[in-house]
Amino acid sequence: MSQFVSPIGELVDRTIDPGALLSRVSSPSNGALIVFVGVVREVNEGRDVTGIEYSAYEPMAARELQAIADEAGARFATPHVAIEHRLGELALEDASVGIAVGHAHRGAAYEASRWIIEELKRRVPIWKREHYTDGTREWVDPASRSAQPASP
Amino acid sequence: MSQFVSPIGELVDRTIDPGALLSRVSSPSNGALIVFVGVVREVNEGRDVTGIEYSAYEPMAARELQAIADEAGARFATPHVAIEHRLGELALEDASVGIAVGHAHRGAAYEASRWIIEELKRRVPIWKREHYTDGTREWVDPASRSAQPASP
Amino acid sequence: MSVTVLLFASYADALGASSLSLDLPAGATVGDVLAELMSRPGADRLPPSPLMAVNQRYASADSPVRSGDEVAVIPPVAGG
Amino acid sequence: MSVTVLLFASYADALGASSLSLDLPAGATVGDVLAELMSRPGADRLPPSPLMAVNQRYASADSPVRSGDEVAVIPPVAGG
Repeated sequence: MSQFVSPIGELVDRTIDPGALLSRVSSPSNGALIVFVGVVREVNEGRDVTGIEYSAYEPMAARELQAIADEAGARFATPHVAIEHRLGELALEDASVGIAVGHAHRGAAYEASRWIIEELKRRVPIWKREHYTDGTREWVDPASRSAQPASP
Repeated sequence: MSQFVSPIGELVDRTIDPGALLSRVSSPSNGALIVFVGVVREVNEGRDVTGIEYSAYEPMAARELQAIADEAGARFATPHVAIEHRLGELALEDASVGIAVGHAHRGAAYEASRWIIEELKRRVPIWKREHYTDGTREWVDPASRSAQPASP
Repeated sequence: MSVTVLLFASYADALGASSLSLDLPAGATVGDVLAELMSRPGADRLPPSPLMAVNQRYASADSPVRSGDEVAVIPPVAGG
Repeated sequence: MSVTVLLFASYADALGASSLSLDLPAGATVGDVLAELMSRPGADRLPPSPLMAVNQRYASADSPVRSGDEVAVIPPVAGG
């Protein structure tokens, strides 16, 4: 591995490969690697979903993803952070987001992974429009939804 | 995906493939997939490690791994649990354990993943002997170690 | 002075545009941009205080805007 | 009656064996197996109350053992 690893957060318009993300956070100094993958579900809030269209304020979203990666690296003391968020048309079971963290210890790895997805959902300007089996489409506002946590 | 998925926990004597574990917990019903990988670190408790030899009370360890997978499935309400623990001689950066969980929601996926690794470390009869750069070997007793969490 | 206002997702649908150019007096703030925007047809479908960004950073209503700034109105984010 | 005792890792090293056959009176318990084991050379390197299993399930000291049972002495586990 390079000595000069640094956290990476970016937008992609291709398939997210969890194995490739993992290899970006592997290091002989790490005892724990975690990959989180957010996936398009067939049912959300009781409606049958056929796909999701993700869009973003691209330059700001890219900047925020990189900032979250950097902040996670500093907060949890590891350079081994890799985040990818996909944009465009996604089908069922496609990965919309992949988050890989490598850390010496598992506790910090879990905390960093969870912190990253919550920050991403809180502040990265990405939007999704769900497509339903009845042919309709709707922009998703997570805050307007029921107490049940939104996917993923 | 098969309709008849059930949790799996097993011992293996080959490389653990995180991507293959992930594919075993993918399902259109899951919005979140998590893979945890425990890896052999180059330094543990301040000593330079060159490799680790894992052994087990095999039939009991296999039974406990399956029991943990089943209990996690029941406790967190998902059949999508896959655990592999490797035995034998492992080199630096080799994966000793892989835990994949798929769930509709991310909160439960993180909780299940963390619960599984803690249970595994608490009760599965597996032992490890570290090999050090000075040529010595030592059985590891996590309880006798410092407050710093043991790897991974 | 002139600023570019960017609209996204449901807000772009509401106002029928993803980008607008607004003329504002010198010394205008993010709040002034929003007030101007709220007079447009369709703006009644926006909340009274949406998230705003200036030059790709979140900004509060009292933040100043300068000529040439890129001001974005950010719908509820839904990444992940 | 006869039971098989399995030893692992550092405990097998301490007692110089990974498997022993012990003869015990009928009605013996896991604690009796352990007491018998503790009289062997090298057993001073075991803790006074190690984890025990009978037929691949964790068992307390007062659990009964039967002829042919597989009794295991479990060193501190270190999986993961």
